[in-house]
Amino acid sequence: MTALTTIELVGCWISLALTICILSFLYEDNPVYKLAEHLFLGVSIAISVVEIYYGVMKPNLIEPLLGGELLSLVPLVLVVMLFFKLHRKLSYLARVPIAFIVAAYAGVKLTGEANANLMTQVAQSMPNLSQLWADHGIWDWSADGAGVFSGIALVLGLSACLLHFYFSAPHKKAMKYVSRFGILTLMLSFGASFGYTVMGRISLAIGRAQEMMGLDKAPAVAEQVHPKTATVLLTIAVIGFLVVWKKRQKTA
Amino acid sequence: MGKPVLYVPGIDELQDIQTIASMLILGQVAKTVAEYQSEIIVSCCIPIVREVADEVVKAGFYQAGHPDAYHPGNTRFISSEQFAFCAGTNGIMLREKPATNIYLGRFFAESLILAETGYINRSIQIAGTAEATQLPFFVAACDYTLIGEELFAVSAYLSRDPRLVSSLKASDYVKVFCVACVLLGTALASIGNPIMIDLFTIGE
Amino acid sequence: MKRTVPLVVTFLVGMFMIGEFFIPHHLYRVWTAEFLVWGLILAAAAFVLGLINLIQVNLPKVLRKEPDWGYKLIMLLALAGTLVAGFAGGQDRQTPGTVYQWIFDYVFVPLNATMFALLAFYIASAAFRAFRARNLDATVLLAAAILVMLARVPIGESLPFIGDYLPRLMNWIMDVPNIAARRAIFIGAALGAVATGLRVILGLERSHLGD
Amino acid sequence: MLDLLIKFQDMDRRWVFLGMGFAILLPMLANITFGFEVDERVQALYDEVEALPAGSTVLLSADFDPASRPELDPFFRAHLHHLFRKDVKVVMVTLWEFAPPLILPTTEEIAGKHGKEYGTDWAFLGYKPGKELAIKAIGENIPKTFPKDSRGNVTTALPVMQGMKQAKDFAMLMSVSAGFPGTREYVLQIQGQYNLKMGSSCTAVSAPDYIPFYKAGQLFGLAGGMPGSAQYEKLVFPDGPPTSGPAKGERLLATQAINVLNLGHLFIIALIVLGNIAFFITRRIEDQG
Repeated sequence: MTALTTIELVGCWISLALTICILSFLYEDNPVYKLAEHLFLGVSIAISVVEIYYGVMKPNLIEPLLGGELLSLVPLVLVVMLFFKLHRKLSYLARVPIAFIVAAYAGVKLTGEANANLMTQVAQSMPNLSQLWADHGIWDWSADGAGVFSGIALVLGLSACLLHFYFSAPHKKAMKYVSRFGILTLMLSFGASFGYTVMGRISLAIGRAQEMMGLDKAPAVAEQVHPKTATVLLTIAVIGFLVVWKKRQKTA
Repeated sequence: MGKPVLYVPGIDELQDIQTIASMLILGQVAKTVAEYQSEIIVSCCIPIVREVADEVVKAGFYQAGHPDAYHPGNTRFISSEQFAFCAGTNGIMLREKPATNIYLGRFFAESLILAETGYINRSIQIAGTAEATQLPFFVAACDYTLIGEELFAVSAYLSRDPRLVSSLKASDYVKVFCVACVLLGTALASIGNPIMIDLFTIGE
Repeated sequence: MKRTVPLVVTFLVGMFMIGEFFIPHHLYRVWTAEFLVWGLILAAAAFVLGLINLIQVNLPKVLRKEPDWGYKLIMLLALAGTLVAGFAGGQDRQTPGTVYQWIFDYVFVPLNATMFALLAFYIASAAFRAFRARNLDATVLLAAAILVMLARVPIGESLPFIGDYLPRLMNWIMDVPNIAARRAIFIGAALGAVATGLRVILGLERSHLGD
Repeated sequence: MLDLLIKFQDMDRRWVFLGMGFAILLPMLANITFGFEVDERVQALYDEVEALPAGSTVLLSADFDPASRPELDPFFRAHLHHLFRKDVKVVMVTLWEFAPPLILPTTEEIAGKHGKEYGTDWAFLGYKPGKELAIKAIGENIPKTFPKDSRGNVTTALPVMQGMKQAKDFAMLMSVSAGFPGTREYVLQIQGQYNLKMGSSCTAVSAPDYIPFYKAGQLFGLAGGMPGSAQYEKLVFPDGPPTSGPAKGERLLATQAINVLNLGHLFIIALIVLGNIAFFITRRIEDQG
């Protein structure tokens, strides 16, 4: 590993400082967090614009136009019409490109959703119960509880959830019980989803903690940055600032 | 009274069906807000969604008879980066203190940060999305949550447009048809006849 | 005119895109692909409008020195600075050592990741507050969450008696009731999407056109 | 007593935050380690990659951002080592605007360590916005969607792109996906239509969403979240952090992180359980009085 430049070293420290600024939001909204927040907004928008320019505008519009591709005049006209949104009187012209883009997606989604979400999901929800019986019996622990019971539970759970969202008639009599079963299935799924998600969220914090302790870098690099020292010093600085700020707020 | 309503139409493009449903509901919400002579802040993640939301809110205020109360600076483009958008929207919640937060549309991981910030702000929170991964968080942190297709149903219901309501009814019938197919298909598959499965399989 | 043209465009483009599914001809694909690229260009161009809105909203606040104007100024400066660095860097902006890449690595990455990491804390407080066994629904929610949380980590697997069964039970919940619920949401959402898509293409749904 | 219990139930959430902070930091400072098993979905993913013949070409869509880096970057690194080790060629694209600065340096580094040439052994076609539209376009015509690669070369002139016009021309499609657009959209838009062989590594949050696709055979394998990445690391590097060869210096961060997950989970479970005990006792006392 080569030595880091001063700029890179400063960068590593700034990166840690910004991390701590955002974490200070856990205490409450404060000037340090606001600073980081606004910096984030400005930088993120600029990066979006730059990447969109090089990712789309340049290769798909500007270069073909400069290369004399006449077909590219059509999207150019659409773009110009979109910009009429800014004109007080002619803003209705922007409706044409908006109509175009919405229709293009709507058409794509229509077939995509119908195929993958509707048809495939329905097709996958018709288990062969006699096959399940032959392979697993009622309930097979060694195959995560596969078997006839699970097959039936899947079909009934799915049906009940779908019928819970039946809007045309009030849920009375038998429908009440079906709907109730549907809600319980939904709750089971939501709870499981929540529990499953906890892991991902903690993982994110681990990533930050790894950086604060220098574990994300090669050892030779980490030695130059002194991440632990930086973290401790910067944390003390931010906490010190918060204490002063709080005191001032109280006196004011 | 006097405190604004914050409306977040999700973070997906205009072309997403959930965003379109959200825009339709936004029209109704804006109209109601205008009738009470209150303010509505719309926080957008996608530039083109902001442009449309702006039109929708303007139309809502116009219909309520208060076109003068409409304020274009209240429909804002925040950032197209998910968490920058989230930070910016948090900022609105903390500093402009809306009384009600409405999250309708397609949400991802930012859902819980938004809903929790709204919760400590003691705002009334209404959420709705068809994004299954985020529903648990809205259910945990909001006062009311619309689940999945309820989001589409609300927009059709609020519009009171018979053509939209009828499409709702049509999807209900398809739903029952799907349930019938699943039950029948399972029975047939179990006696070794995969005809229903084949019927629903495309492109192989 | 103001209303008819957008509606006609919607109908023709939408129908054409749907048609691709039924007419798998090579030439047809060429045209739908072209349309999709145009859609990309339009979505990209809208960013200019977003930028203008942003400046319209924030610049006056800075000039009038409204509360928090200093922060807005920082935002606008960060925006301008990063834009300059990006466009000055051109095609090579992402090579190590450029200003743009520096901003990305040392400003954007930590801010983004830490904002996301706040969720680790929020999920704990949300779980603590919301998961109380107030009624049957809440109890089911809570039980499923605890079971999955335990089963997800190696420590759960090493518990006596139930350790072996925990991951299997979790897999069962994820594979059976969870899939049942999710499929129902998928199917419902697909129906909603198809219905709304058709309403848009047929011109019944015009909210996006500011009607 | 009652007061205390009620207070506990409504305690300031900042105490919860503090506790969570400790739960994350403690195991990192104390260096506690636990073992773990490889699940069937990750094994299936590994086996499928392992079965690729040398010289075949894989389409890799790396769709993640800094925020999801801790979960997905370890998989991404291990996967690149795995592919290059097997002499498989890689064509990489991304649908996330913030991905290129993350994935490009990593790929350059790992390809370099394996002695792979840009253009012949791997290529990065760049970022394409448009979400589903971009995916659809990748399914239909890649050179048209990416006329030039990230270095400004004409895509059709790259040796690695010879004979590769559509997604279906590749030996497999691997989606490293932090959410939308990602695995789900690939499956919806093009996997079914072209019957692509597709695998996925995703965040823990998306995993339950994608399991139906795995069950339905639309995905051949799935590595979910930090544990998925750790398990894949374990399969690719069975002897722990490599000390020699091209992968020398890999720190296997996901494997490290799995220890922290244990304590974090236990902390939240303990909170919920204590909260409920307090809730029940309060309710009982209130019912009696």
